[in-house]
Parts: sequence; C-alpha cells; structure tokens
Amino acid sequence: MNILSLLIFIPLLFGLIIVVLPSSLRAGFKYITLLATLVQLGISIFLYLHFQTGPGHAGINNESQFQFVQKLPWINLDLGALGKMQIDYFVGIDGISIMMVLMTSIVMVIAALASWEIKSNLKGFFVLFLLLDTAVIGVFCALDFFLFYIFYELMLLPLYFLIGMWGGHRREYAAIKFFLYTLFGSVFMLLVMVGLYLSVKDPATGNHTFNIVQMMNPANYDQNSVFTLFAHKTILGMPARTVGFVVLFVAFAIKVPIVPLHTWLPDAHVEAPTPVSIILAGILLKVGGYGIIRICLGIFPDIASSGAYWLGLLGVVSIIYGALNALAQRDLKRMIAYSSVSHMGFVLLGVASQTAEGVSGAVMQMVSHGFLSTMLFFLVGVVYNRVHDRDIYNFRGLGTLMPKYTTFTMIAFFASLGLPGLSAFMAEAFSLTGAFKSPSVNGYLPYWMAICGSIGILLSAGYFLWTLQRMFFGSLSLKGGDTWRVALTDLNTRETVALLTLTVLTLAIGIMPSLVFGKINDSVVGLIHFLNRT
Amino acid sequence: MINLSDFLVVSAGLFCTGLFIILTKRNAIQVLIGIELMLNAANLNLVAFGRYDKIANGGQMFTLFSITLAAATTAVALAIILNVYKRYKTIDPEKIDSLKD
Amino acid sequence: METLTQQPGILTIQLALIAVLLPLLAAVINAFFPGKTNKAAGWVSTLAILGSCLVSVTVFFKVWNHTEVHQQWLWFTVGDSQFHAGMLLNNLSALMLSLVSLIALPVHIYSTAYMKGDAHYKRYFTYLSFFCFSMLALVITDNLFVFYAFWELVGFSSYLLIGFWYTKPKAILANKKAFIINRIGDIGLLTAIILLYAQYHTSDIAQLFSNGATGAALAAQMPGNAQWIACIGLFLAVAAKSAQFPLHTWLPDAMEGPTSISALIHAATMVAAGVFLLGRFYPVFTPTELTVLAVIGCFTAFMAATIALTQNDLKRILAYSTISQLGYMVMAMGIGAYASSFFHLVTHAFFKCLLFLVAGIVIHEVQHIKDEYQLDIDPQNILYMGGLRKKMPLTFIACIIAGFALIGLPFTSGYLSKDSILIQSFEWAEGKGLLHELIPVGALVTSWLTAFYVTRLIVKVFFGEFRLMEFDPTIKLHISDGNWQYRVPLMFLAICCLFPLFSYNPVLYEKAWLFSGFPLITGLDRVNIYHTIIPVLVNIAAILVMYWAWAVYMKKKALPLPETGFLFSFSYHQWYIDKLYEQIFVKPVMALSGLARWTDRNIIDGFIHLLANIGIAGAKIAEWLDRNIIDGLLHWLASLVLAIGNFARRFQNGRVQYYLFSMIAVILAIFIFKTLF
Amino acid sequence: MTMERVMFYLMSVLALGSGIYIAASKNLVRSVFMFFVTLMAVAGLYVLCMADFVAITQVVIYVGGILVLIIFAFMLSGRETLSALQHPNNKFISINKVPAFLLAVLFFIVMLNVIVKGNVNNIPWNEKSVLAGEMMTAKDTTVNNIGINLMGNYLLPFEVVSILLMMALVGAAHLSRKERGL
Amino acid sequence: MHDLLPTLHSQLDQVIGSLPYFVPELYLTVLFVAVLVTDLIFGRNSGWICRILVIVGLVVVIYKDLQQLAFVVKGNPFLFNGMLLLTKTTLAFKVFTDLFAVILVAYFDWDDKLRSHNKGLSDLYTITVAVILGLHIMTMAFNLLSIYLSIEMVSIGSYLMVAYRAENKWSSEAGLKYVLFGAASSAMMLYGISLLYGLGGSLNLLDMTAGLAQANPPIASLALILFFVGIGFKLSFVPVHFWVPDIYEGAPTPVSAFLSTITKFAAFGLLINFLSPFTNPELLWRAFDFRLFFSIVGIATMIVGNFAATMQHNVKRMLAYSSIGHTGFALMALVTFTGQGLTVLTFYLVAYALAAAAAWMLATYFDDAAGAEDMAAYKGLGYKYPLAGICFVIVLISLTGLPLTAGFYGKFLTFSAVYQVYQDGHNLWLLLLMITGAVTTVVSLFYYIKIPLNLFLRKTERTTGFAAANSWLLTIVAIITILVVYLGLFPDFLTKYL
Repeated sequence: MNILSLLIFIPLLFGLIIVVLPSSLRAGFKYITLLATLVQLGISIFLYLHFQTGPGHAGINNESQFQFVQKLPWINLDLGALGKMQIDYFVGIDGISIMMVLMTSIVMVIAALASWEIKSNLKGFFVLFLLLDTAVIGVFCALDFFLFYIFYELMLLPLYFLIGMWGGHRREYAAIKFFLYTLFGSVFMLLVMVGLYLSVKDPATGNHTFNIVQMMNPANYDQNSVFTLFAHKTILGMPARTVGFVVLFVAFAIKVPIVPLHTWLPDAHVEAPTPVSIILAGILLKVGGYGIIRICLGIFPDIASSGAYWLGLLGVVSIIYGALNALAQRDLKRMIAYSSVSHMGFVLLGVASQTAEGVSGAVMQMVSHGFLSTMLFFLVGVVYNRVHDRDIYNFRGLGTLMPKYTTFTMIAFFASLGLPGLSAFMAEAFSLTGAFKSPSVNGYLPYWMAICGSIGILLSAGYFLWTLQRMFFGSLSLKGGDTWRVALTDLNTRETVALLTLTVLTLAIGIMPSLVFGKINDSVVGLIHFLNRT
Repeated sequence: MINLSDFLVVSAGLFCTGLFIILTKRNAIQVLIGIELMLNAANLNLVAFGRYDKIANGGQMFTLFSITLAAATTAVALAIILNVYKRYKTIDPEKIDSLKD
Repeated sequence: METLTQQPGILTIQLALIAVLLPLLAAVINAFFPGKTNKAAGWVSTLAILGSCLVSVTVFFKVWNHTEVHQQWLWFTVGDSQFHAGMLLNNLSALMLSLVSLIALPVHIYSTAYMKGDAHYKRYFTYLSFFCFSMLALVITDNLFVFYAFWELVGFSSYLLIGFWYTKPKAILANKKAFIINRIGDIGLLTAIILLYAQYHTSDIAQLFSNGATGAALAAQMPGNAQWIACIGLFLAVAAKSAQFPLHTWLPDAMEGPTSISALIHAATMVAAGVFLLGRFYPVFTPTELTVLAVIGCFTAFMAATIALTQNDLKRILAYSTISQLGYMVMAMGIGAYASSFFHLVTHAFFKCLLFLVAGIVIHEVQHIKDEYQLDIDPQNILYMGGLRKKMPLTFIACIIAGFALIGLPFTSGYLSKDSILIQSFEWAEGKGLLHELIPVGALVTSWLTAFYVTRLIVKVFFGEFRLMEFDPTIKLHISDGNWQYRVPLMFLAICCLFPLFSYNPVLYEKAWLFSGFPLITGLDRVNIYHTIIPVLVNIAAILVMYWAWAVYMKKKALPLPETGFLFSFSYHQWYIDKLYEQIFVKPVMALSGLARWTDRNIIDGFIHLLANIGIAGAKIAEWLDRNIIDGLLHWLASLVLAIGNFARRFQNGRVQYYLFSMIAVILAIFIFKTLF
Repeated sequence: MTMERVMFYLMSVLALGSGIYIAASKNLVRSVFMFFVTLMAVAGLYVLCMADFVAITQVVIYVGGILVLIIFAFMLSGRETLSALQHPNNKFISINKVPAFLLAVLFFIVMLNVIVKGNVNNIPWNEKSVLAGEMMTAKDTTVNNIGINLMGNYLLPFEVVSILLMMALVGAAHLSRKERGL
Repeated sequence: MHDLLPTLHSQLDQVIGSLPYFVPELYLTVLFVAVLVTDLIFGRNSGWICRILVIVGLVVVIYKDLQQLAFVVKGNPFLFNGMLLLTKTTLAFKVFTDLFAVILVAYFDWDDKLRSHNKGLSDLYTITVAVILGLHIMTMAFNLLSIYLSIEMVSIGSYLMVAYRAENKWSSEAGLKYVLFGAASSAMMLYGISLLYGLGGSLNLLDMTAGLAQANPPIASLALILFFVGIGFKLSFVPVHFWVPDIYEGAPTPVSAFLSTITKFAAFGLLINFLSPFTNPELLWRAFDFRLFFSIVGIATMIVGNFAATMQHNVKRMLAYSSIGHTGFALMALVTFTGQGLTVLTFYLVAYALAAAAAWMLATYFDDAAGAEDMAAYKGLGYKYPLAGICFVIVLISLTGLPLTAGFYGKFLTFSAVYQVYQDGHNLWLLLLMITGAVTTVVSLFYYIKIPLNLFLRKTERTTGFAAANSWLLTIVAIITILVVYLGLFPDFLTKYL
C-alpha cells in the first residue's frame, strides 16, 4: 500500500466505520473523526520529514522527480478511433503539493476539533466531513488530470450538504449558490480536459493520456490537435490555447475566489457551520490556487506568460476590492470572508509575477492563510456558539470579559494584517517582492500593481484594527446584556489547544520561513525554469 | 393514364383536410376521423407509387398493413375515448386538460 | 549554521545577542507569570534590561572605533537567492545599542514605582520588555527584511503601550491612529526594501551599502522610477516613525499612554528610529532628495516649536518639542550633518526622556491631589500647576537641567549637538542661494522658540503659586519627589544631560568624541566664522528670549502674542493642520459640524478621517457593486434560465390539439426554413 | 379525356369534397356518413391505381370495421355528442379555427409546391420500371402476387401484425370491460 | 402473371434461414401466447403467475440474446429478405431492453397504485410482452414496413399501458392525449414513408436511399422530416416532445419508467439503423444534412427539456422533462456518426436508464410511503427514509453527470466522442452542442438538487402518515444505485463488452 494512497483513503476508511456503527454510539463519532484526522496528520508529517529536497526532486514537469508516487492503470476504454482511453490512478507529490497536504491535514484536525459544536445528525456530518477530507487530499496528490477532476468534483457534494444541512438561516441559498458556481466552472473544465486529453499522446504507449506531467510537454501534442502549440488552432475565432487557459482559469478562479467570481464565498462562509467555514477558507480556496499553479501555469505556460498582466490585474483588484468590502461589513464572519478574498489576491499576484520570489510567496501565502483563516473562523465560531450573534456592533470591550480570547484574536488579526514574525508577513512580502521584481526581470507586471498590493496591506490593517477597537477594547457593553455576559465565558481547553497550535504554527513559519521555503524551493525554481523555457 | 402528380395533389389535399380536422374538431372521435383521413392520404400515395412496383409490390402490401394497423389503432383509441368519457363526461379534447404545467 | 565572520568578533556577537535576548526572555517570563499585578514582573524586566545595559556597554567599548563585526547565518533560500540573518556591529549600531539600553534602564526603574498598583502591572512590563527587545534588535540587525520586521515590531509594541489602558476610548483611538499612520510608513519602507532587494538581489545591509556607495551611484544603477519610488517610501517611513510633517499628528495623541512610555518610546528611542533609518539608508538618497529632507525637517521643527508655544497640556508641549527636535535631526541628515544628527539624537534622547519623567512625576502628584479632592481638572494642564519647586526640588533641578539642554545652553549636552547642527546648516547653505538660507535661519528661529516655550513650561509649573489654591484654598500640598525609584533615574539622566559625558570641552562641540566614530564628517575644522559666532549669538539671544518669557509669565507682563490674536490661535490650534485636512478632505457636511465643535475636532485627526472616509466610501461602493452588479448578474442569469424555461412551458397547456398545432407549425417552419436557406 | 380521367376527377372531387364537408360540418352523424363517402371515393382511386385488392380491403375493413366501431362509439358516448345534433352552429369560420385553417392551407401550399418542383412524374425508378415493363396494367391481377408476397417477403410483418392485433384486442377489451366488484 | 412464383422458393429459404437469428423474438412470441393463456385460464387473479412467467421468460430471452453474440461477430446478417438487420449495437440494445424489462416488470407490482388496479395486472403483462417484442423488431428494423409496423406496435401497446388504470381519470386522460398525439404523428410519419417509398422505389432502406439520392432535394427532405416526426415521437425530441410531460405524469409510474427508459433504446436503435445507409461515405448524399438537423434538434431538446424542468414541482413531471433533456444529450453522441459514437451512445443510454429507472422507482417509493408526489411533500423525508434518500441523491447525481457515477462517464465519453469529430473538421455545430451540453448540465442541477434539498435540507413538521414502504423496491433501488456507483468507479466493467 502506497503511503500516499493510505493518506488519501484513511479518512474514507474511518467514514465507513462511522457508517456501519449504530447511531447509539453517536457521541463517539467526533472522537473517531478526530482520530482519523490525527492519523492523517501523522502520515503527512512523516511525508514532510521524509520529503527529499534538492535540484533532483523539483517535480513540476518531470515525472521521475515526484515522490511517493503510485501509478496504477485504472480505466482502460478502447474506443476505436478515439484510441485507447488510458486513465491511471496516478498520485505523487512535489514541493508544492507537500506543503498543501501538510497544511490540509493540520487544518482538518482543527476542523475536527471545531465540529464539537455540531449537535444534530452527527453520523451524516462526520461521514460527509471525512469524505470531503479524502477528496481534498486527493486533489492535492493527483497527477492524472482525470483523477484530479474526480476528486475536485467529489468535494462539491459533501460541501453542499455540510453547508445546507448544518448551516445558518440562508443556508439553502448559500449552498445552491456555491454548488452552481463551482459546477459551472468545472463543467467547462471537463470540456477543456477532454480536449487536452485528445490532444496529448503518451510517447511511451502512444495512447491519449490524462497525465498532467505529460501534458506539460509540448512535444506530446498531436500536430493537428486543438491545443497544439505548433499550429494555431482557434475555437469560435479565438486562439484555442487561450480559450483553454481561460476556461481552466475561470474554474479555479471561482474556487480561489477571484473578483468578480467571488460572491459565493461570503454567503457560503457566513452560512456554513464553523468547521465547514474552516475547511472552506482554510483548504478549498487553496485548491483553486494550487490548480492555477499546477494546471493553468503547468499546461498553458505560454498563455500564462502572455496573460500575466491580466492575472496580476485580477490579483490586485481582488486585493483592493476584497479589502474594501471587508471594511464595509458589520458581520464579523462576513468581514473575515472578504478578508480571505483580499488575501488570496496576493496568491494570484505572486503567481502572475512568475518570479521565484512571487511564486514562493504565493505558496507561502496559501499555507499561512490556511492557518490564519482557520484561526479566524475558529475564533468567530467561539463567540457565535456562545451567544449566536456575530454583529460587530453588538459587542464592546470583550477584552475585559474574555482576556484569553482577546489575546488570540489579536494574534490572529495582527498575523493576518501582516505583522512581521508571523507567517502572513513573509507570504505577502514575497508576493510583493515578486511583483516588484517582475518589471525588471520579465516585465510582466508594472510597478503600480505592486504598489496597489501594498496599499491592500494598509487597508487590511484598517479593518482589522477597527474591529479590534470596536469589539474588544473600550468599556464592556453587550447587546445581550447580562445574559450574554454570563454566556460569554473565556476559552475552554479544547479551544485553547486548537488556537495555541495555530499560533505556534504561524509563529514558527513567520520566524523560520525555511520550514516552508526549504521544501518548496526546488519545485518553485523548477517551475520558473519551466515557465521561462517556453 | 393519370399522372402521379395528380394523385399526390389529391392525397396532399386529403392530408391537409385531415390536418385541419384534427386541429379543430371539438370531439375526439372526429379527431380520429381526421387521422384516418391523413392515413388514407398516405395510403393513396403508396398505392399510386406502388403501381410502378409490380414485382415487389411494396406499395400495396404496405397499404394493406397500414389499413390493418389503422383498424387496430382506432379500436384502441375508441376504447380509451370511451374510458375518458366515463371519467370526464365529455370527449372534447379541449376540456380534458387537467394534466398541464 | 553557516557563518561569515572574523573570529575575534565572535565574543562580541554573543554579547550583543545576549543584550538583545535578555529583554525577550523577560517578556516571555512575564507573559507566563501568574498574577496580574505581580511585583516580581517589574523586577524581572528591570534586571533583564540592566543586564543587557551592562553587556551592550561592553559591546560598545569593544566595537567603537575598533573592527566592525558582522556575523550572519543562513535564514532561508528563495529561488536562487539566499537570505542571511545576522548582526552588524559597527559604531552606529553599537552606539544605538548602548543608548537604548541606557535610556531604558532608568525608565524601567521609574516604571516600577510609576505603574505601582495598576491593574495590569505585569502586562505593562511584558510589553515594555518586548519593546526593548525589538528596539535593540532593530539597531543591530544586518538584514533588510529583519530590519523591517523589528521596525514594525517596535511600532506594534508602541501600539500596545499607547493603548495600554484599553478601556479609555481616547487611548484606543490614539493607538489605532498611531498604528495606521505608522503602517503607512511601514508600507513605504517595505516598498523601498523590496525595490532595493529586487535591484541588488541582496538583503544584506552591509553588502548593500558597503564602501560608502553614494546616492548618486545607487540612483544610477536603479531604473528611473524605482529609485524615487524607493526614496518616497523611505521618506514616508521616516516621516511616520519620527513624526515628520505631514505624518506627525499621531505623536501628540500617543501621549494617551503611560508617561514612562512616552519618555522611552515617544521621546527617546522609537521616534528616533526614523533618523536611525535615514542613517542606515543614507546612501540611497540623491542630493536633491536630501535637500527636500532638509526642508521638511526644518519646516517640521519650526512648526512644531510654534505649536508648542501655546499648548497647555504638559505632555503635549513635550510631544511637540520632540517633533521639533526630530525635525532638527532630519534636517541635519538632509544637510549632510550625518554625525551631528546622531549626536543630537543621543543627547536629545537623554534630556527629553528626563523631561518626560519629570512631567510624569508632576502629573502623578497633581493626579493625587485631584483624586483626593475630587477636583474636576485635567491633571496635565500646566495652568493649574505652579510653585512646585519648593515641594519637589530634585524634580525641579532635573527639569532645569533638561530644559537648558533642550534650549542648548552651554555646559549641557544639548548645546554641543544643537550648535553643531546649526553651524553646519549655515555652512551648507553658504553660497547655495538665498532660498537655501531659509533653512539655517528657520533652525535658528526654532531654537529661540524652543527657549521660549521651555521657559514658559518651567515657569508655569515650578514658579509662582500653586494655582489650584485658587480653586479651593483648603488644599494641603503634601507632595514630594517621590521615593528612590523616582529619584535615581532623575539623577542619572540629569547627569547624562551635562557636557562631560560627551566632550571634555563644554563649549566646543568639535571636541566631542562622538564625531570620531562616523565617516563623512564635515565642519569639524573651525574654518570659518560660524564656529565662533553662532554659539555666542544663539545663546545670547536664547537667554534674552528666556528672560522675556520669564517676564511674561512670571511678572505677568504683556503677552508676546495677544490671546485673541491670530498668531496665537494659529499656534494654539496646532496650525489648524488637522482642521486643514478636514477642510480639504472631509466632506463639507463634516466640515460644518466640525466648525461648530472645532475644539474637540482638533483632537480627532482629519488625516485618519481622510483615510477612513476614502476607505468607507470605497467600501460602500464595493459592497454595493457586490450586491447589485455581481450578484445581480448572477440572479439575472438565473431569471434568464427561468424565462427560457417558462417559454418552453407555455406550450404545455394540457390541450392535445394545441400540442399538435405547435408541433406541426414547428415542423413546417423547419421545413420552410430548410428549403429556403 | 378518357373515361379513366373522368373517373379520377369524380373520385377525387368526391373524396376531397366529402373531406372538406367533414371538416366544415358541426353535425357529427352527417360527418361520419360523409367519411363513409370519402373512404369509398379513396377506394375508387385505389382502383384507378390498379390496386383492386387494396380497394376491397379498404371497403371491408374501413367501412365494415372502423366506421361501425365509430358509430358504436357514438352510441355509447351518445348523450353529449348527439346533443350537438339539436343545435348545430354551422358557421364554417369560427375565430379559434383560423390559425389551424391557415396552417393547413400553408401546409397544402408547401406540399403542392414541393410536388410541382420535384417533378414526380418522371422519377428515375418509375421510368426505369416503365421501360422494364414492370408497371402494372389493367390486365394483370395483383391478388396472387400479394398472396405470394405475404407468404414470402412479408411473412414476418404478417405474423407480427397478428400478435399486434391480439395485443390490441386484449388491451381494448381490458379497458372497456366493466370492473368486477364495482 | 406468375412472375413471382419462381422466387417464392428462395424467399421461403430466406425466411427459414433467418429463423435461427430470430430465436429471442420467437421465444417472446411464445411467452406472449403463454401469458395470454395463463391470463385466460386463471382469470383475474392470475397476476402473480403471469408476473413470474414473464420474468422467467425474459431471463431466458436474455440468455438467447447473448447467444446471438456468435452471429454478430461475423458481420451483420439481414433477416427476412432485409426486413431486419442484426448488428452488434442492435444486439446490445436488445439485451439492455430485456434487462431493464425484467426490472421494470418486477416493479409493476410494487407500485401500490398500480397493484390496486381492480382489473388485475395480467393483461398489462400480456401487453408488455408484446411491446417488448415490438421493441426488439424496432431495434432491428431495416425496412420501412417493419419500421412502421414496429413503431405502431410499440405505440399501441404504450397507449394501452398508459391508459391501463382505467378507473383513474388521469391515466385515461393521459391515454387519450397519447393516442391522439401518437396516431396523428404516426399518420404524418406514414405520409413521409409513402413519399420515401415513392422517391426511393423500395421499402428496403438500402435501395430506398440509393433511389432517394437521385430525387429532388425539397421533396426528399420533406419526406425525411415527416418520417422523423414518427421517430421523434418515440424519442420525444423537440418538437415532438409536447406529449411527454402530461403522459408521464398521468401514466402509472412504472409505465412512465418503462416509456422513459426502455423505449429510448429501441428508438435509438431504429434511428441508427435508419441513418446508417445515409451516412456511409460512398453514397454522395448532400440533400439533407443529418448532422446539422440532429445537432439543432439536440440543442433545442436539451434546452427545452432542462430549462422547462427547472420550474416543475411534481416529481414525475420533472423526471419527464429531464428525460427529454437526456434525449437531447444522447443525440449529441449520435451525430458523431462514428463507431465509438455508437459505443458511447450505448453507454450513455445504459447509464441514463439505470439512473432514471431508479429515480422512477424512488418516486413510487416515496409516493407509497409518504404519499409524496410534489417536491414540497418531500420535505424532511430524507431523515425518515435515509437509505432511500441517499439512493435518490446518488441517482440524481448520476443524472446530473457528476463524477463517481455512471452518468458522469456517459457525459464524459459523449464529450470525448464529439470532441474527436470536432477536432477533425472544426464543425461549429458540434462545438455548440458541447457548450449547450455543458450549460444544460449546470441548469439540470437547478432542478435535480431540489429533491435532495427537500429531502435533507428542509425539516418537515408532519409526523403522521409515514407508511413502511415496499422493501423489495428499496432493495432493487439500492442495488441499482450501487451499480451506478460501481460503473462510476470502473466503467470498464460495462464498456469492455460494447
């Protein structure tokens, strides 16, 4: 049994256990789930420790350099003129995936801890939770486009139900909106995927293949296929490769989310129960970013370069626009949701710069935002569970009432507004470094984009500080009066543990970025070389 | 000897008459009659063409079968119509519209 | 751990490391210490700072004018560029290191008494130690990014300390404002750093500015707009940290924090970081940009001084005087008086810190009276004070010394540094045309204004009768200099304000040992008349001014400016800068209401309003877009789907003949369409 | 103007006329009888195409079978349908018939146009068979040809139809059967 | 005058020779007679006997079908003087027809409404067998006569099945509409056939197309369009789809299931057979662009079906519309006119039929269990009947075409096939087809999701009226669901036989 497959399917296994267990044991389900996530975390830490680095392990477009690879023939349809349809179960990780996997497993543990709050219909919740877990890890490990797509789609349904069944008042709207948005993206992604599949031939077998790594090599494309680089085919009058890139990009941009495809996010986040918001913000947004790096850049490097300007522009717009929106919110969760939009903008900006700094920054940002958004949503969940209210204006002076809570909140807030020594600073600094470097190195992005990016940081300081001042400082006054005063107890052990872990993590990464950079660097360098070659 | 076109014109006429009937009549049975007219028009075509097909004689054979089938259809249709009449006390297709969006 | 160092320096490095880490250790210990008001906390911090103080002094003597020590370790690697973090111990950093710890020590001791009985005693010292750690690390780091990190961390800890009494709304507003304005500066610095990095692919300050690369040289290498973007960024950083015009408005508000904090952070150390930054990045600037700096510095100095003339809040007066002095330093940098600028930084640190501590004591005592008799007064308002010299002689003397140093009278440290700046400014302006003359003149006038307001302050606080008596005569004044935790720091700092610490020659600044430690020194040789005339001129004039002020406030002679006069109110309202911001930026509606309630409007800051309003407006727009355009589009699509669906459903009216009709019609249409086209 | 033509015109006029009458008349019973005329006329046309056996079948099955069925149906579902006899409104154009009328006319025009365009009088295979003398003449009888075909080429349909009729019978019987127990 | 006699001998040889290829149909005939007789002997309460008889018989028939594999591998034989054509695809269709027939016949009796029919179900079984026979012939038909005959046979049978619950007004209304619409469209088809015959000069498709090629285009295309009306009536594509919602809603649920799944196989088989002579390259046939025609029809069908379904409240009606939509999607696979196109089409139809059958059964299930016919009535039932609820969700996912279900591979393979053809000659219509397919997939989620939405996301306040529903039904559904998922994981399981 390959360890990666083990990692992927462990949660599913536990899910099945939960399925077969009688509902009378429902109290134990959360522990089973926690155990599952912990086992998963153990495995991924093992992976992280045994992950070799060095120029020989760059991965990206070099199949032999991926690690913990498992490749099994899976689907083998003989379709006459279509050729043999060869779909492999092909998983493996390189520097970029390893961080995602580790981050995911950690966030999953926290999410499991957060799902103590779930009271109704536990069996369903935890089964879906674990199913989702499998899907997410699978996405990060899959190297076969088809497999990737399968996992990618597999995330939708559990999320739909998780939001829809355990969500807030407008949960139906949010769930359907989320579902439709994402499906819209992925259906067209399917079309492009098929097109790519029919354009690429595996040189070894001569069959069409879904192997992402093969798709990165221009030599593998048929001469007269739609997506070939040599002949400029068109779709509806537009260059075929551009269309392909745009479609894929839109699919992932919806996940990231990038303005103007982001409106599902606030609703989904706000309506979802805490653990689900954690997974959404902590992991799912990263799937989008990961997809852009691995698939869009990997398969369409030429378009990625020629369109870098627009990518950067979108990134900057997301940064500013998200920040401004966050500034306007009075629902704490909504504010944080929009701040995610703003922060994920840096990922795009960094990627668009196509410099080592930028891409490293982007990956770092994904990891760091993974932890920070988890922390933020967890914190929101704490208050919400206590008094079922999230309106910033309804709280004041929590600092005196819940000192521990306030401390963690401050840490989370300052981390997210990029205080040095905490993870987000490194991420944003390097995304910006990439953006600032780009004009002189490859001239993809102009200076003003980078500057707008830094203004985004300023804005984030604005809304976070405002919230701090409004909610936590000043003399205590609550909308709910004394009932709230009683309800708002300070953090209990479980919450403290969860938050402390995250704090330590963000501190560790902030002080020793090499924890992340060390692992990703070779892949990043490989990616940059790959991009520059085309 | 009469041209094919003449037959075709006549059958076309019959066909359209049938068409008009099935679209307008307020009575399922009359609609049925209209359908029969259309069938006859088709049969007329077949027979007229079949004249040139002595050996295989497809036209006439076909006509025979179609007449038979027409009979069967009519029988079934009438059975159903009577059934409907039992339930609705009318056989006006316009009035029988409880199934709709 | 890869090391690039000269072996002999290794001990020094370790010492410096200890000096930096001790406060951090203290902070951590305090953080996890039980009990909110644990006396021990104070001593932990104090001991820590004492330790690092001793260590850093030794480091200073090891490094000063000896070999420059530079050690770094591989931090992380991005792409193919490696990032080393390490320490660069040269004269500058060694000096700053010992300065910071020397100032911090008395403040710590002072605080143990000053904060006694505060509900968050422990938290206070945690923050304080944390600040010391960041500040110390800031001065010795050798890596741009680390530098930035601590640069922002000092800002962060000042944020924490300004908002230390987080239940006071004014304090919260003040620290938010402080942080956001500092944030602007930080962004500028970050931009500059990144640009430098992007240009030279190294983040090592030593490499970057090795062998005195000049601004011109750097500018030549950098792509056109990159260079000035970087310089604007740097300037913003300086202006924000060192409270230069136009980003100075946070500093007066920052006085909401504990006075000891104001003494340490907002007078002596952190605000000086801007000047330190200028020193570090000196080579980046081109001559023109330096001139601009000089102008701004001079203007700030002048403006702040004039404002200080009429303020009544004790701490505010000091705050504005700080701004003005910082303006001096920036100006000095601008005119190339690199060393003098640092000299003044050092001296100013001591006497301004001392002044604040004095103010702290005074306010503390007045506060006592206020609490005792439930008087409705502002304990910081100097108009209520007076005649305290009898009650607290030591404080009085300390104040006199510090005040004279601030004015720059002979035998004080201030005299040396200030004169060096003035003289060099004259030398600099020489032959540069009339406009340039404005700068030295402005500086000169500023120094006289300083003399005036210092005298005013001293007179109002320590001379005359205790004016609270006028409120109710029953008041018994049993106030004193306080216990030794007050006295020792005062005495220590007072001594540091005198000339011997810096130069054996009380009148000739050229003899100050400090100058020996810096490159690119100008104007040490007494080539021209300035070196003689200016000190004399300045001091005589200063003394005259002081007498005038004394006359005005002591003997109730006619005021220098009529209370109702324009100039008075102009100064009293801090040049209406905040109001100016409002008039220009804040919406007219706001301006009207502001006109109605202008006094407290003056406290609230128009600049933040500008940001806020732009922010809020943008936010509202963005939100509107989100709800109506983007989601609107989505819903429009949905309704489109429904519309098409409805069209298809329209045919399903349940009439079979209608079905047939439509079917035949469609078929006919298809056929006709097909045959025609 | 041969006899044949005369007959043809007569028959077609009868067929179309009666058809149109059915379409026009409100009176059900009359329309049914007119339908009878139509069928007859069409049978006549069959004869003109040398399809005597088909014509006979037409008469037997339609007139003898279907028509009778229809009349039965009238009788069974009588009340309402017959009530139409009492007050028939004989206006040919009622507003809700206009679209249908237009449609039918349009369809007819299209067909005419197509027929005229597609010069059906000399379709290749017809001409071929005329040359090969495979066109039916009044002399040869079709019956035994039909018989042989039924036993040969068309055996399968022949058998299938029997099942079909059986099924139709069963079904129709089931539907119109009275529910027991009610 | 005895010019045919000489050939009679050879004709009979043909007939005799064809019989071995015709075994399954013969068995069906026998089965038909057997069921009829049992019905007559045991009378009204012979339902269960007939049921067992039919199921067993059908199983045998399937067995016989599979035996025919031997024939099709060596070329495609013509039967009965070119009346029928037996190919690999037709055989596959026959097999699947029978397979689903087994399931659905079993299902007839599990529908409470249908079981409570007071005239017994035995006649229904008789009719069903006949219809299945008709479907077999329809699948293989290669001669205008056999085409018309089989279509009529299936249609008449369907009329009867729809109207079967005579005591139910909706059933009979549906029957009336169905018979009128059907008869009319078959009349139009007959007219088309007459023209085809007239222009082509033969009833046999091959000769007919050969002749038709020389005919003048307008009249030929008129003939074809009229002919397609008939097939369209069976396939229910636009514009001949109007009857579908009413009939499916009115008919007994199992019958709707029968019509919406099994009939499609035969109809597509028929269409494939009919088109095969037109689409073979050496025939220079330009008068009528089938690809264009069916592309447009397909697009229209997808749009009408899916978009109209978004506003349905009655589950059966919604399923009816969705079946229209799926016809449109299947047409997409058809217009490739390539070998793998047919393979893909088969897979798609099977995937669809599986899911649809299960969906109909679940509609019955919830109707019987909680009397739920409208979506609104499904509120919170997911908690009452978790297994059924989950199965419903999975089945609907398959119908939507999301991964890990058979439906996904159906869509995926279809896209691939079309894409392949598109790649060769960038035909705009194929692209539009694919885009429409993608868009309508998203739209289809709109209405499919409503059911899970009501089942799980909404809570019900009603507490009474929850019967324990038929566990057999649920078992079958569960098995089908598992099959759907299994096919979603390992489509080879099916495709390697196609």
